[in-house]
Amino acid sequence: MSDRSKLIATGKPFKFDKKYDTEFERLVKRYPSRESMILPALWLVQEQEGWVCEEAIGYVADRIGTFASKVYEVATFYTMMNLHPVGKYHICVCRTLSCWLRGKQEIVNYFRDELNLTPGKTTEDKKFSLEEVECLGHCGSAPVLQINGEFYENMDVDKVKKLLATFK
Amino acid sequence: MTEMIKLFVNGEEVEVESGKNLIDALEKVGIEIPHFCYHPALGADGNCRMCLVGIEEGRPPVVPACKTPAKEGMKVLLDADHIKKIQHDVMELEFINHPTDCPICDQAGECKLQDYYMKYEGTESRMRVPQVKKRKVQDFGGGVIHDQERCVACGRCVRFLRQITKTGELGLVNRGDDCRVEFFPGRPINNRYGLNVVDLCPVGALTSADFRFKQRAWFLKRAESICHGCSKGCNIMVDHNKEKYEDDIIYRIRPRHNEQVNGWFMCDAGRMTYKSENDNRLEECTLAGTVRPLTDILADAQSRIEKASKALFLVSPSASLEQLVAVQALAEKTGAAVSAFSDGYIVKDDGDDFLIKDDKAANRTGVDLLSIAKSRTHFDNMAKEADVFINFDNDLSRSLSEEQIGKLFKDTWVLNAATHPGHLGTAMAGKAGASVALRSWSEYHGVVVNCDGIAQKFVGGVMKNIERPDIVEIAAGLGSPATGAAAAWALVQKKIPALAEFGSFLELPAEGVNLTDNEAGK
Amino acid sequence: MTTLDIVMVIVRVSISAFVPLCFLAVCVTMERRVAGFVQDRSGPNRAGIYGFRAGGLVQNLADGIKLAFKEDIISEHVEHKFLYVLAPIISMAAAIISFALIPFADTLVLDGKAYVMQGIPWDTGILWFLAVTGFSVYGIILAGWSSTNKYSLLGALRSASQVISYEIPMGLAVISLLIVYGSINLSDIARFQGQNWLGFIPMWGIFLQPLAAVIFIVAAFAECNRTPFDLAEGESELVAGFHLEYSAMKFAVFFMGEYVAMFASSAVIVTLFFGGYNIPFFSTDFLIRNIKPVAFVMLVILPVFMFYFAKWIRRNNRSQYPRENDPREAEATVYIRCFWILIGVIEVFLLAILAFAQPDTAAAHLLVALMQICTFLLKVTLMLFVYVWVRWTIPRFRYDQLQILGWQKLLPLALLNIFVTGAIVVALG
Amino acid sequence: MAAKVKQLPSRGGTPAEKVYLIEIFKGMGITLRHFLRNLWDNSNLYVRHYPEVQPNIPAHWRGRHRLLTHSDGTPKCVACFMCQTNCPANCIMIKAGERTDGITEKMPVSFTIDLAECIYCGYCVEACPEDAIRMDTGIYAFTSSNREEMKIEMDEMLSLKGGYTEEEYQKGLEDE
Repeated sequence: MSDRSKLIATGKPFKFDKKYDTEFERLVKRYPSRESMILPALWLVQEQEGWVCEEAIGYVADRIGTFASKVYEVATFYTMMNLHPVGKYHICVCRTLSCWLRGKQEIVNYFRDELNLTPGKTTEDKKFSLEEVECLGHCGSAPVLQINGEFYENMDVDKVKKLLATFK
Repeated sequence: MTEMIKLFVNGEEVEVESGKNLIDALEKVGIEIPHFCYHPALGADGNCRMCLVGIEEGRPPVVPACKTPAKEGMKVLLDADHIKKIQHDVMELEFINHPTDCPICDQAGECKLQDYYMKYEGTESRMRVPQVKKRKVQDFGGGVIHDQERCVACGRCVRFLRQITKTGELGLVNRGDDCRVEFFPGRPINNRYGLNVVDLCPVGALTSADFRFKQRAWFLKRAESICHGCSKGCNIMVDHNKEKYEDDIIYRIRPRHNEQVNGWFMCDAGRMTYKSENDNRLEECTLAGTVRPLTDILADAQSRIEKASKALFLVSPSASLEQLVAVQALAEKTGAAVSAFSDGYIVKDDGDDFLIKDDKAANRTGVDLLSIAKSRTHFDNMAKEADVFINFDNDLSRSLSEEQIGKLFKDTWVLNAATHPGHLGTAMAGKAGASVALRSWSEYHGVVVNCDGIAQKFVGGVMKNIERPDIVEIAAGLGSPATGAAAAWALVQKKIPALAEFGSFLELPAEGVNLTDNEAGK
Repeated sequence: MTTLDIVMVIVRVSISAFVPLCFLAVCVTMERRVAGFVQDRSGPNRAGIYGFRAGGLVQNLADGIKLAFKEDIISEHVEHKFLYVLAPIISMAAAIISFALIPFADTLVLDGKAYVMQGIPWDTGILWFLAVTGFSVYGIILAGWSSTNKYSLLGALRSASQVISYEIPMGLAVISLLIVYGSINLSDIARFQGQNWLGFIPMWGIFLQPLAAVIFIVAAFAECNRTPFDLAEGESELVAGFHLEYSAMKFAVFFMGEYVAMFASSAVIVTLFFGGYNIPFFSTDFLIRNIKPVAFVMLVILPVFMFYFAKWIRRNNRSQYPRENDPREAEATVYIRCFWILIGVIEVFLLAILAFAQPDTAAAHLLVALMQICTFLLKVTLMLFVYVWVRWTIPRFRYDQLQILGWQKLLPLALLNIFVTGAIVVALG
Repeated sequence: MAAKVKQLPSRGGTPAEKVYLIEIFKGMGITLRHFLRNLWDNSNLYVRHYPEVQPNIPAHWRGRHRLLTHSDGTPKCVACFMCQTNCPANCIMIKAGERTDGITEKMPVSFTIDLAECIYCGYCVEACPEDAIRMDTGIYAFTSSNREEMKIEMDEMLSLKGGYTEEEYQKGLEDE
């Protein structure tokens, strides 16, 4: 596991777009306490920006009215929160037992050889970024890839090759 | 009286107070259950798992003592093999990433990890993989230095800042073995109670930048005292030490637990009051600009008081009851006026609803109890009449400007007995009079009454190389009937009957005597 | 009073006053060298003047100079400064004058006039010694008390009670002696011991009164505060005891007083028990009558003795480690030459006596007196050696042991000795 | 392993011994024998003729202290005060401060040993967790004309070199 405590600041103030603002206001009413909004709000940030920057966390904390450190805790705890910019296609490779046994490493190696992409990195054209994640919960159909929220099951190098072709 | 219940610890019957959790209840009767994250002021968190105890014939069989209330007939196991193994394993886990830098760690000597290692583990590490490296010296703001590697992630600091000060600067970020305490970038600790996290930290992860590397904990001598920084009267422990060939100096001030006054905490400003005890102290006794022995000065002052048409004594609202009474008795004998004028000690809107008070005088309630006048008009009138003025450590420069002081005592002979220079401002510096260097509160014993009317004793353990007199001694030297600490205490008892039952001030209970119901309230 | 009378007074007084002081150097050197040799060390052997070390004597000189020039401190807490300064003077003075009544040669007859060879020709004899040494403890008590120091006071208290305890057996031992000698005059006592018993055993006190001798010697050790009875100093318990607060010359005076007292009590022991100035088997009369043979024998013996003495110096005065042109050998050569010159002078003297002197003349009397003085000093030196020897052999007593020895052992023994002696004297008529 | 205790028969009980004198004379006989032997010929004294004959100092001899340095010349000492804590003579005085060279966080600002008070017990060497102080300089004689000069400072102790090679020192530790 890696240290996620180093946040990246964009230098620009963060603000929800109008769409996400209304979404936030809608969601906030669903919860008995405003603090419950931390996770949904972070999701909204990630939807808007693709990743969560330092300013965003501060913004979310102020918006909810809680301690920034609390939002910070949540953002660093959940690895689904991208704390650094990702490419257009954010590829998550499950690295937990079943997927590993069923050949996750070949897929990772393929990315390395083909796109010069190693886990935690983004390609230079900002198109792909790769990440190894913990169990995605589809062990029955390992190995699993998750790309921008979509699941791709029973993967192997050939399938990945075809898949990538559709993205280009 | 709280209700008592009986339970069994390791098969032996123990009687404890009900309504408490096992850690607190058993600690009262001297049985220690190891714990990191639990703190009586912060409540149970249950994350460290060190306080797991066995419950015989119970469900579940192993419970965290911090979250388990003591119940009648409970059979607690502390030294069973499986409990020992749990403690051993928890300790081993804590040590996986803990750097062994006790030699440079300020906490060494008062560190729970050290203590528990010696008590519960004591084996060599089995880890052969490199430890997780984290940041070493991190400034948390507010004078707190953080060492992430030493942290055991108990979260006491986080909970203190969220529950007590409600500022929540710190959070436990990341997870697993990367978990660490951090503040959100740009929002470091910024409150007036921040240094309490240093005391709360059971290990050396949070250290005080002020105390850092100054002295090792085991060299420090402790004196149970009362903070003189404001009228709250927080109970403190004065940690001082006299290095070879050097003066006895205070290295730090820590809060001492007293539930009815300050709980477990104190403010940062109070902690820093030790600096003025160490530095910039008045050292010499002078008479008309030349250094003279104290006896000469007192003899001179005494003859002047006798000749004077009117003398005025100004006492400090931070002085102890004994000192106040000694000066008062002296004034009664010589027909002098006593004032405790000290408007400048009150700093408007500085206080809060926790520990910091507006009034920066430690014993104003005591002044009121002894019915010493403290109004501006009384002081002004008396000052105009008086031709001898003796200031007993009242920092008049707080209340009046230099010109005002100079004007008031233009033709008056002034004896300034003070702990620090500048109490009468620089205007008085050139004036022919006398000045006496006094002992400060860390050097004498006494009793002060705080803003809530709680009389508390304090013990001064610091022994400076330069011997200075106490106000009681000076008053006695000027002819006060209170010839010593014991005589002064007897006078205090005469004036404040609520204290009459205590033969000496040392017999006051540690938690103080609440005078509000009878004396202070009238 | 003739000129001779005055000269003789000066001579006697100066001998009894200055000999103890001169013997200080001997005492101290002996103390150090004997201590060294007993412990297989070498003792002081470095301090020297141009390489001449005089067997450690120069070390004493150096120490003396050091003590004389040290800062003389009187602590501020000493309230009675006069008594504080007086204390060492008392102990020194008492030690010196206790020697005053000791005869160091037989009565000298010059021009038909008899001169008693004592510092003060007085009849009080041994009582004087007992009185004056008893007085010396005042010095110690005053020192201990006026120092305002608990260690000093303890030392002084110990010393006081120790002296009280040991004066009694000492006095009782002397009583049994007096029964035998029939006089308290030390000159009479010394002359009495000049006789021979059955012709070949000298009638010395040690043979007449062996028990009294032991008791007296032990008590004398205690009176002098010498090991094993030096509890007044007891450095392991009392730092330095009564003289803890003293420095420089005042300390030196205490120090010298101790050695002078040791010398004086050695002299008394010699006088009481070891025949005083008497040369064994040869009475004064015999020597005066046979002055020529005596001078001749000495004429022969001295060079022989010197020959072996020179060999001894050669053997022992050299460096014990490899060294080129060993300066110590040169030093030894100088010593040997000096000694030979001295012997030569004495030889010339003896030759003159042999050639010109007749028996029973002033020259004969003087020679015999000189021989007796030398004998006396030799005996005293041997007794001093015993003092030193005991010191470096026997550890210090514990205080209760000291008192038990004094009161439970020595006192009954002394009393017993008086009764037995008295009974025998009465029985023999 | 049980300690090896040699039981000695107690002395002084027999009547002959109770009459002190016999035993005293025996003892005096022994001392006299030594005295006469040495008086006769003093070449057998058990004395080293120092300073002409210098002693051979073994590697585990506790001489004057030195502070060890890292290879870059910075002190190994981290100012943990262990030596000061253990010092029975109370002769070590340390003042600690921040360290900026990145090796650790703490280092001594001043490190003073009062050699006039030191009893050379070596506890400081044993207590040191960093092997930063040693007494292996082999310097056993040092004097000064006043007390102040007997206090040695950190710079002086850092500049001292060990009197032995590392192997000799380690072997000396084993011999000890």
